[in-house]
Amino acid sequence: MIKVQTEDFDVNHEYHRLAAKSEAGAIVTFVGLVRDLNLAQTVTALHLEHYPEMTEKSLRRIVQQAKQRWQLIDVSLIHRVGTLTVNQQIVFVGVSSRHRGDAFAACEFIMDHLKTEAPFWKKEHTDSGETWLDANEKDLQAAKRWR
Amino acid sequence: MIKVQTEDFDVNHEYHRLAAKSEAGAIVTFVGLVRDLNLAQTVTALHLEHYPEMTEKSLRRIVQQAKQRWQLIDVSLIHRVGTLTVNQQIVFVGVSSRHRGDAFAACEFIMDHLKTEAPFWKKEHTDSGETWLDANEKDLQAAKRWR
Amino acid sequence: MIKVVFFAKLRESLGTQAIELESTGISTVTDVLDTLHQRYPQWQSELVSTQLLVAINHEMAKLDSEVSSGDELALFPPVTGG
Amino acid sequence: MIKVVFFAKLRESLGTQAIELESTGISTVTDVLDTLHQRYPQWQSELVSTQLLVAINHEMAKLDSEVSSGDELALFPPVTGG
Repeated sequence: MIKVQTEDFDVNHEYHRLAAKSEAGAIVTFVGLVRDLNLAQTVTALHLEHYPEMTEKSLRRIVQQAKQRWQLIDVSLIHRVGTLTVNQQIVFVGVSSRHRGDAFAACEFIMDHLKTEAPFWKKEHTDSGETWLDANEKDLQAAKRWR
Repeated sequence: MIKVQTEDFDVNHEYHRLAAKSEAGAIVTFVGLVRDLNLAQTVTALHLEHYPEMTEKSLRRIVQQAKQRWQLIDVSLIHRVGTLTVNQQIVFVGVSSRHRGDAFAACEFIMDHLKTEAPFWKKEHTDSGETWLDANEKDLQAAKRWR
Repeated sequence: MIKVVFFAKLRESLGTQAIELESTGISTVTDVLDTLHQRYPQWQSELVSTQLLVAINHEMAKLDSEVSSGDELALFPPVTGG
Repeated sequence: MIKVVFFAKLRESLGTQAIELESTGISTVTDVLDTLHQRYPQWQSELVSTQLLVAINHEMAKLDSEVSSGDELALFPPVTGG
């Protein structure tokens, strides 16, 4: 299940959907939140732009790669776009599997690739104005680990 | 927050407790569930024995090691004991951090060490009787990765 | 015609979201960039960034990827979602 | 006295949850196992398992770890929680 939406998501609902299958022994979830501090600027809001025609296609491909690489029962991926405020949820990745190793690896793989391949861009609104975030060298390195 | 209890836990409550801190940018959670099939036997229930005087001490030590190794904001760890039925929740590990890499690593580290060090033992009730589970070689290998 | 679309910081610095180019003489992404440089010299500094990413018809592409009439080519800075 | 407690499959096969040993002549975990073998020859097969784990006063320990009067020594199979 892959969704790109402006509305918030309900972690509880997503978790229980994944846990409902009786063969699932391990559920790993990741949630990314808007932090209040980035590079010592106080963030008041975050605007998420995306490339609507490409976004879901890109996310589907990442999830597909994870499913080919590990034994997964189900994957849920939700990414929000639009304007978010501090502490709001940005992204949810939930993976269910028979074994925890597969669930951990697939969940982190999906996040690492989303961070470097999926067409989303963040603009931070801080006390001193608006700034487009720069890509993170650490994120590029994280994605390279999986090759 | 570390708990050993017979009652079920509420993933939603635990998640929101971790997400409430405004410096948290990443929340990784793991839930282990009773699977319906293990080694081709149909599992009807699972009994979890533990060493009450040692269990929390052992879990605290594992969480402490994770906190020394990665930059974490908070960790929640709940493990159930007693009799559980298929699809019920066994264990919850939730980690909040500023960055996702720390949260993923710490959550998996805690599970890998819990699986090999914390004094819990599972007895499966199947159609053909009761069996104590044997330790898993894969789990021993998983814990060794972190040395 | 080839549709060229821009996103995020690049869209804002160029001051435009999309333009159309005649496809004559264009066969790769590099040709598209050359054509943009010729026609919009004022965009030079934004469009020479070695960090720019490119997608053709909603799939990530490279400088030597082929471009044909009717394609949608997207140029954007490194992504920062998640 | 040294209290020795057993868990899970080991507790069930031995048919007992805890016993007490005089601490005279006991200084390590190995000494405790030797004493158990002498006093309970019928436990031999369960207690020679190379897989047995040992804890002293609720901390994981080894065969050469020191044991003193008043200690609680636990013997159990590899753990299987989580």
